[in-house]
Amino acid sequence: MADRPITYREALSSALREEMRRDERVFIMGEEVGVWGGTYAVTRGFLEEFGAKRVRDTPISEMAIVGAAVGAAMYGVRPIAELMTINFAFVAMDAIVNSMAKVRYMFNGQYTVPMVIRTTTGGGKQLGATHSHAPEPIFAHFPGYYVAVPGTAYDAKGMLKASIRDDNPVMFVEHSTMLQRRSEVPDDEDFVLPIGKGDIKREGSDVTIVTYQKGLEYSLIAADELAKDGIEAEIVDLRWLRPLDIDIVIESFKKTNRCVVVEESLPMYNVGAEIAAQIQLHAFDYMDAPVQRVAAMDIPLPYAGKIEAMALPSPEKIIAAVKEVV
Amino acid sequence: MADRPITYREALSSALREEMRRDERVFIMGEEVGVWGGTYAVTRGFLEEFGAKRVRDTPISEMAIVGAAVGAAMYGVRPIAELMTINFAFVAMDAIVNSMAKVRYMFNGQYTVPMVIRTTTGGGKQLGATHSHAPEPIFAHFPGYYVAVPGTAYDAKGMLKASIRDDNPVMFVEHSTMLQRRSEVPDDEDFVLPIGKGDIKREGSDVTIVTYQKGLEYSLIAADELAKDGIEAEIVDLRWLRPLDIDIVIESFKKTNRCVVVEESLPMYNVGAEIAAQIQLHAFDYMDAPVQRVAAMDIPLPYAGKIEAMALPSPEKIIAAVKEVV
Amino acid sequence: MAKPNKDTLLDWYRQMVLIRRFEERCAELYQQGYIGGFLHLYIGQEATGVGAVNALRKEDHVITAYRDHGIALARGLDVNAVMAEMLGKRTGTSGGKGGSMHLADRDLHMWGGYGIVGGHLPLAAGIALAAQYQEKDEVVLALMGDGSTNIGYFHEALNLSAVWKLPVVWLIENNQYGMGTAVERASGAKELNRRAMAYSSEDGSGMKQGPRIDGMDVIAVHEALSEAVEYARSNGPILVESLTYRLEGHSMGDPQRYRTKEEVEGFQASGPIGRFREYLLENYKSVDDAALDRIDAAVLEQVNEAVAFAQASDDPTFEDLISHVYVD
Amino acid sequence: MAKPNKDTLLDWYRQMVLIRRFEERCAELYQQGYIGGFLHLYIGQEATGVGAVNALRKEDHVITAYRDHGIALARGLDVNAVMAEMLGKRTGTSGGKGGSMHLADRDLHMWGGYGIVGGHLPLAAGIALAAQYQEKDEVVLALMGDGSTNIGYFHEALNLSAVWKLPVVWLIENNQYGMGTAVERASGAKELNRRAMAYSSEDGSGMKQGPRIDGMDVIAVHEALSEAVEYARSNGPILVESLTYRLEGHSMGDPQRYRTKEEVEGFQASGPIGRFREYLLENYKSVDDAALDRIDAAVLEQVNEAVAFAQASDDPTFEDLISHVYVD
Ligand SMILES: Cc1ncc(C[n+]2csc(CCOP(=O)(O)OP(=O)(O)O)c2C)c(N)n1
Ligand SMILES: Cc1ncc(C[n+]2csc(CCOP(=O)(O)OP(=O)(O)O)c2C)c(N)n1
Ligand SMILES: [Mg+2]
Ligand SMILES: [Mg+2]
Repeated sequence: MADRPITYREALSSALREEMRRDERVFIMGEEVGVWGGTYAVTRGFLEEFGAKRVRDTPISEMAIVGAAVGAAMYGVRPIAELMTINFAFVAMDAIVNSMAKVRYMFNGQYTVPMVIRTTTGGGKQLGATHSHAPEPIFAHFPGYYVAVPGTAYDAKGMLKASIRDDNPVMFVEHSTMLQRRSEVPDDEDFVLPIGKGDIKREGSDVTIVTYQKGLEYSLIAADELAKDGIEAEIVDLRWLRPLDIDIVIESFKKTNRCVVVEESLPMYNVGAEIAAQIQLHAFDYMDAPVQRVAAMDIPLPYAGKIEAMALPSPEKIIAAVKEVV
Repeated sequence: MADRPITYREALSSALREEMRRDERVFIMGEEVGVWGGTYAVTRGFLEEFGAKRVRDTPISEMAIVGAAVGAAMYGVRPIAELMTINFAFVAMDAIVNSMAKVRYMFNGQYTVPMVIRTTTGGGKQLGATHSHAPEPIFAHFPGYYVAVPGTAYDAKGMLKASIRDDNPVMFVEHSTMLQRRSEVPDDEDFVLPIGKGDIKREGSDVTIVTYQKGLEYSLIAADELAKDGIEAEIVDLRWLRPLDIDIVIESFKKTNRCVVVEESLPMYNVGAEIAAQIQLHAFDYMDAPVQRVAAMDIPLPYAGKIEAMALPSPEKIIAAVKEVV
Repeated sequence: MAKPNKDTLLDWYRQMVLIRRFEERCAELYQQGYIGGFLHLYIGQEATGVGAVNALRKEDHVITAYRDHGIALARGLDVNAVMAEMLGKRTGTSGGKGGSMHLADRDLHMWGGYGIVGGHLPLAAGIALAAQYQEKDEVVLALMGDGSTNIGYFHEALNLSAVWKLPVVWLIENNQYGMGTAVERASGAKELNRRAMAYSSEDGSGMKQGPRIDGMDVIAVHEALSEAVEYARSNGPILVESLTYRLEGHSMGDPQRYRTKEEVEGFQASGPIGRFREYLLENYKSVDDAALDRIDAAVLEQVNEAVAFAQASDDPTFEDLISHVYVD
Repeated sequence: MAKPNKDTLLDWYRQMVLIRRFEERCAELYQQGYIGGFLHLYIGQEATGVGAVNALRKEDHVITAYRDHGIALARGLDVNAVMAEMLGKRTGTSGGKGGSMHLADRDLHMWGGYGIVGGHLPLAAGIALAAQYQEKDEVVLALMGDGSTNIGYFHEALNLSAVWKLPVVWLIENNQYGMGTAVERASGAKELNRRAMAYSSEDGSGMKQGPRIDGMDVIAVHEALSEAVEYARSNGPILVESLTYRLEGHSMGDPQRYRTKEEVEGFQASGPIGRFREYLLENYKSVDDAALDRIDAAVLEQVNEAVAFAQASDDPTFEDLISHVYVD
């Protein structure tokens, strides 16, 4: 079937719509998913098509949104619970790490929890300290569910469909500044991507940039700049923080012998730490330089746009980090 | 003044008692801190000595316990908020990372939040999946407060007093299986330890073991075993996960050129990752082997004691990891 | 609702004695080191659990907190498997991975005990939602302690159930303490069924405020819960408060500084089992001490067998340790 | 409580107009790209904010959510500094680091706007606790939206205030929607002051259920809140619900699919400022259109000055970016 260029938003919408048409057990619940059409307009028109039974507006009750989705999933339906942004996942943290993640294990496999938490991440929009988190690594710390971080329309669609179809819980983290990004997506209702597989977004031989989402966007820009200086970066898009596709990272690293990890989250106990630790463990003899990390600064994000930008990763910071290692 | 061997529990109790006597603004609030005397008997006798105004039993309302402590601290008193165990910190996660951590920054320093969250961590007590977390790394991910992880009575006392006296919020994480451990502690009401300083708990030249709390206990046992094989381990007790004393780690590593990080938390996006990443960055030329990590297995903990033990770090696992690097 | 007949009542008696004997043995096994972790006894609350669970249909659902032995046994979970779970054995209801706090049986629609206070309440709402979504005529009985009514989970779950008219009976087992904290020291409302008013409107829509019932009287509990269950089936959520008492400590090793011996003894005297025994002897000519003693003896036998079964069972293996984190 | 005199009423009028003009300018500045992030306008709710905040003593406290411009201005925060904060300037109330959602002034006991729904409610309890602890005779006014009454924070904070008898006036600004969700689609109780019953007992102890008031009438709000504030000062917590209406979208760029134009226009007609203006003209001979127009003009001038001040101010620096994460 033909590919079609669509936006990241359309990718999400069409993934949801197709899966809801395919499987009656799939439904959506969350704040403003229905009448409003989704804070980011991803579910616009859904209430009209699927009705209030399957597109359920909720009170502002994140603990209950996640917890009720867990209970519903245990009893045979397939909820997609929306947390408006990942900043509001903290109030639901216990429901995520203690209920969603553990009911299967704790009861020795008696229950299956086929649910998805959809949420959006990302700073850089002048929303201030409490609304600018990109805390994916701390959610990926816990076993019992998967963590998806798609960075293109193609990935968003294939990964969301895979997440909905999978019988494990998935925390599906979208990026709020990438909704208008466009890419070619197969026009195929059974287009699903494998869970836990990263992707090479650019081939190169001089350095491996390991990244996802906003970092991917910036890394692609940086790579074009670097190419002008004759530095060819290979960009590994992790796509999932759990399961983590460390093989694709190591394979690329064995070719380039150099690595920069780029992410939007805070600089400690993060993705860069995990990747660097695994590279030095699994590819020690291939290391020509230490792995460098580019992340947000170790501060809350401020409102004022000019200084907020200083705290976040940028193509310039990536280029500087790459120049440290090559 | 003379040193006196006391238990970790006595260290905590006496630190609290001394600081409450010293400063009227200091008070305790939390579940079962008063009439019960503290779930771990740390505040036994406090209600009698200080009265119900300063030793405040609360409802089971962790979000409010932390949030109210933040508000109270902003208005000039110095609450010590107790979360019975760190497993219950998840329900208070938002109050920790969005309120406690950020009110100072967000309002440009108008407010100061001199509070301590006391809590206990640790698995291995057959409490099952939801009650056996050791998630310190995810709390240390966020700036705006400190994270203390004392592993001896001496440290517990000096660090808790420092935390209470400091004007920044501190998440003070005690270890529930170490309450009976004894060490010499100065009999001095002004004994405080510096915030953010690690400590060498054993000198050695062959390998650096970086660890804290339960990992410290096991590492000391492992080191004695290793010494029998002629391997002298230097043990760096981090004591704080934030600020992280990376200097003491790097200094030791430059001497031993080998490192194992030992912790009780989950194996990904954890302390071992951060330490390994920083070592390869700051001491690349000193690395004779990759940094190894010992942590819990990547699963929730089960109830059954026999299999629970398999999932946790042990002296044997530490010895095996050390033997990988030397 | 038809009055329960004698055989039914005798079966409730059996269940209550089973719970009591089962837990007494558990306490011993804990002291002997066979049971680890936390052990929260239900002793004193048997009338509430048995009366409430027996008000459900087979296809209805039950979910509770960590003080779950009584609920599991009343729901008919296999006594051997429950005991094996207590001992952390492969043959346990959760293969030894759950332990005392996490007893569940999917087939019997016993959705588990849960350790995080209030954490199971939104799950209860979710199960009810799934039932409603799948157009099943089923009710969820969600039990909780008095202390758990103060956590955010309670509020969000109950409110959601009111907004969505979910078929849930919220049953507060008010045993007067959350650990060492008496109800009135933790709750702005002393009467906990008042909480329902926060989720209903002046016009009567929303959560129904159910009664405060004598939770030491199994028949009264059964009657009230039968009504509540049928109310929920037709109309949506209802909140009931059962006044009961925990005769043992919160869990093993509770120094119980928060109450007097006299207070405990007062409740022991009017314990739910003795009271029900007397009721049976007084009201049924065909029931005599010997008949009830026979039930007691059979139960004791069953518990002994369960212990033997559990002790003879295998420990879980490394394979078990790593399985069921994910669906394969 | 003495009836407010004419000058006081005129000052309230001035505050209400100030809020309106200030926000109208903010909306423009947002469209022009000078203000970023979220911008939640208070337009339509001025009577509630002005009536309530003016019921406080100077030493009392106020705290609210992200819809905080009206509260900050009513509390007397420097208009220049507030506008500078909107524009993210160094001279802003939070040095540009807080923005629209996080207006605060420690000296004026305005403890801030907060972005996480319900997150500020336990802080309010904590400020009241600190006041009580320090034996200060002060009250905390904690404002919140209707939508925020459904989150766990609300429950835990209000219950705690009842248990500890904290001097808090909990004021729900029921503007009928939480984003696009009408109250009755999110809450089991349509009358939100019913929530108080969950934190009080049959004997009347615990949280006091305050009235539902006409939040479009500044005098009615002031009267009810004055009573509530004095109640809280002497007795402990009270919950009041103010019925009001948000005339603009939830924040900038709200497509407003959830309500009709007619509904909005209905409320616009009876807007709080026009209504108060009419009241003043009718009831005070010495107040005429010209007098009120002069106030309007002075306010407009002040807002223009504030914009000029803000635009002339410096951006924060890298030093600002990294300062105040910790106490040095
Ligand atoms: C969120 C959370 N906070 C604290 C605890 C510790 N804890 C376990 S049981 C309990 C008391 C609960 O009391 P109640 O709800 O009355 O139930 P009961 O034990 O009386 O059956 C507490 C505080 C917990 N498990 N979870
Ligand atoms: C915990 C949390 N969940 C969701 C949001 C997103 N959000 C911001 S405002 C809002 C609606 C709040 O409505 P209400 O309390 O009625 O206040 P209003 O906006 O009407 O003043 C929502 C859902 C948030 N900020 N915090
Ligand atoms: Mg109780
Ligand atoms: Mg509202």
